[in-house]
Amino acid sequence: MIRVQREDFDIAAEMKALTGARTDIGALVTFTGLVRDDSSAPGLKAMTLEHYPGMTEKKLSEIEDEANRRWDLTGSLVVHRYGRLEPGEQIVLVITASSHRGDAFEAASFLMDWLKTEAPFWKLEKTGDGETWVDAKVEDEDAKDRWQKE
Amino acid sequence: MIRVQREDFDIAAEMKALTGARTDIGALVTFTGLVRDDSSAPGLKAMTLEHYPGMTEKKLSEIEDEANRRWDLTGSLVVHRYGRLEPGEQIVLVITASSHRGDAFEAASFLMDWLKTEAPFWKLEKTGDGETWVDAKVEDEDAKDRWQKE
Amino acid sequence: MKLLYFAWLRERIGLSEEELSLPDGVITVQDLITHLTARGDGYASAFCEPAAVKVAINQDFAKVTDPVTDSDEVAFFPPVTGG
Amino acid sequence: MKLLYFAWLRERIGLSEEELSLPDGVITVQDLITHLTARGDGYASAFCEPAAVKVAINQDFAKVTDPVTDSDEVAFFPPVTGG
Repeated sequence: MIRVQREDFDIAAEMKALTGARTDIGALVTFTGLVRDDSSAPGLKAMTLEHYPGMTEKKLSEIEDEANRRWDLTGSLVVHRYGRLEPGEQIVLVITASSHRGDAFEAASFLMDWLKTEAPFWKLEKTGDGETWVDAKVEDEDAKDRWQKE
Repeated sequence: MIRVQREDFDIAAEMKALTGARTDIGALVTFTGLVRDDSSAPGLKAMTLEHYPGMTEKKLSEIEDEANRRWDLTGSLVVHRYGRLEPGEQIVLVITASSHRGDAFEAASFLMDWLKTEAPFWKLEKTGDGETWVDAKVEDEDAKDRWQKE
Repeated sequence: MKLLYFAWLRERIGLSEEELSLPDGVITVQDLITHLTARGDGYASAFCEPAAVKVAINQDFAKVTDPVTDSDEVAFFPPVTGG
Repeated sequence: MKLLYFAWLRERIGLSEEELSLPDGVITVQDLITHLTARGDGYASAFCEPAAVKVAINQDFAKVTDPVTDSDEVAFFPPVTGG
């Protein structure tokens, strides 16, 4: 399941919704991305996430489908926020459920790597110096590429 | 931080305790292991986890220290339960926090692989047929070994 | 066709979207970029660094050599930075 | 020395722990296993499959060739299955 929303998300509630009363899940992995006040943007006041409604949902669904094709998952969830976010706030949530931990870990890592390079979101950082669009990172392309080689 | 306990754990509360008011964390990964009623033990009624008090805490601390040596983490937590657990119940929780997602994912995966082969826990499964001690898995040794090669 | 602009392309062009009738001689995305660039400084500034501009046709990533038609939704944006 | 048994070793021996004065001639873990095996059927059954038995000395994994002393805590158990 995928969701694009302005509101915050509740990880515990999302995990519960994904597992329900099932007893065939052995491993649950969650990834939460937070707004980080890092050294490259000192004094980050806020970040605004712009996205491409329609294409965002389409790409996230494709990425989730691909993860489910590659790994044996009993469930998966991707939630991505947009709009204005402050340091420490939650941006993105990925949850993967599987019988085995290897599948859950790899699928979650894959989902994040693909989402970083394929989902149409753009970050505008606001600091004391003004506003700057965040540059894409070469490392993110590299992180995505490692899934192609396999 | 590591904890060995009979009681259940609250993932959301543990995540919050680990992050607090920090704004330098960009990535939070959680792994939750659940009691799974798999096909090799049909009709699993319960599982009893025995452990070696003292050595358990010692090994978990060593494993956590090793993860913090290998990766750049802003925080980590390992909680492992013992005693009687029913299908669907939580057994183990690993949380890793880092500035970057790669470190958080790898450290969490490493912690689970090492814990599986190094922490002195033993599972006794109770089914309709009686009680059986779970056998160690060769895959778990292999999963641990991949961290040695790097 | 429907044109969409995101992030700093949107800011430089001063529009988030607009309708355009497929101009004569525009076959590919590259032709469209050339056409838009000639429309004014905002467009010229948005498209001045080709490597920094990504394009999607009907919500799928596309190349500048791909053809465009009058019924397409064509979006221009910088490399994505979500997650 | 203090001896600890876990999981099915504990069940077969019928004890979770016991005190033992280091017996004459016992230098290594292997000597200790040989000594214990001779004590009765429970012990013999617990140690009958050497590959299935792990040992820890003072809460660190050890080998059967490692030496033991009278002040050691020595634990015997199957391969671990936690997580």
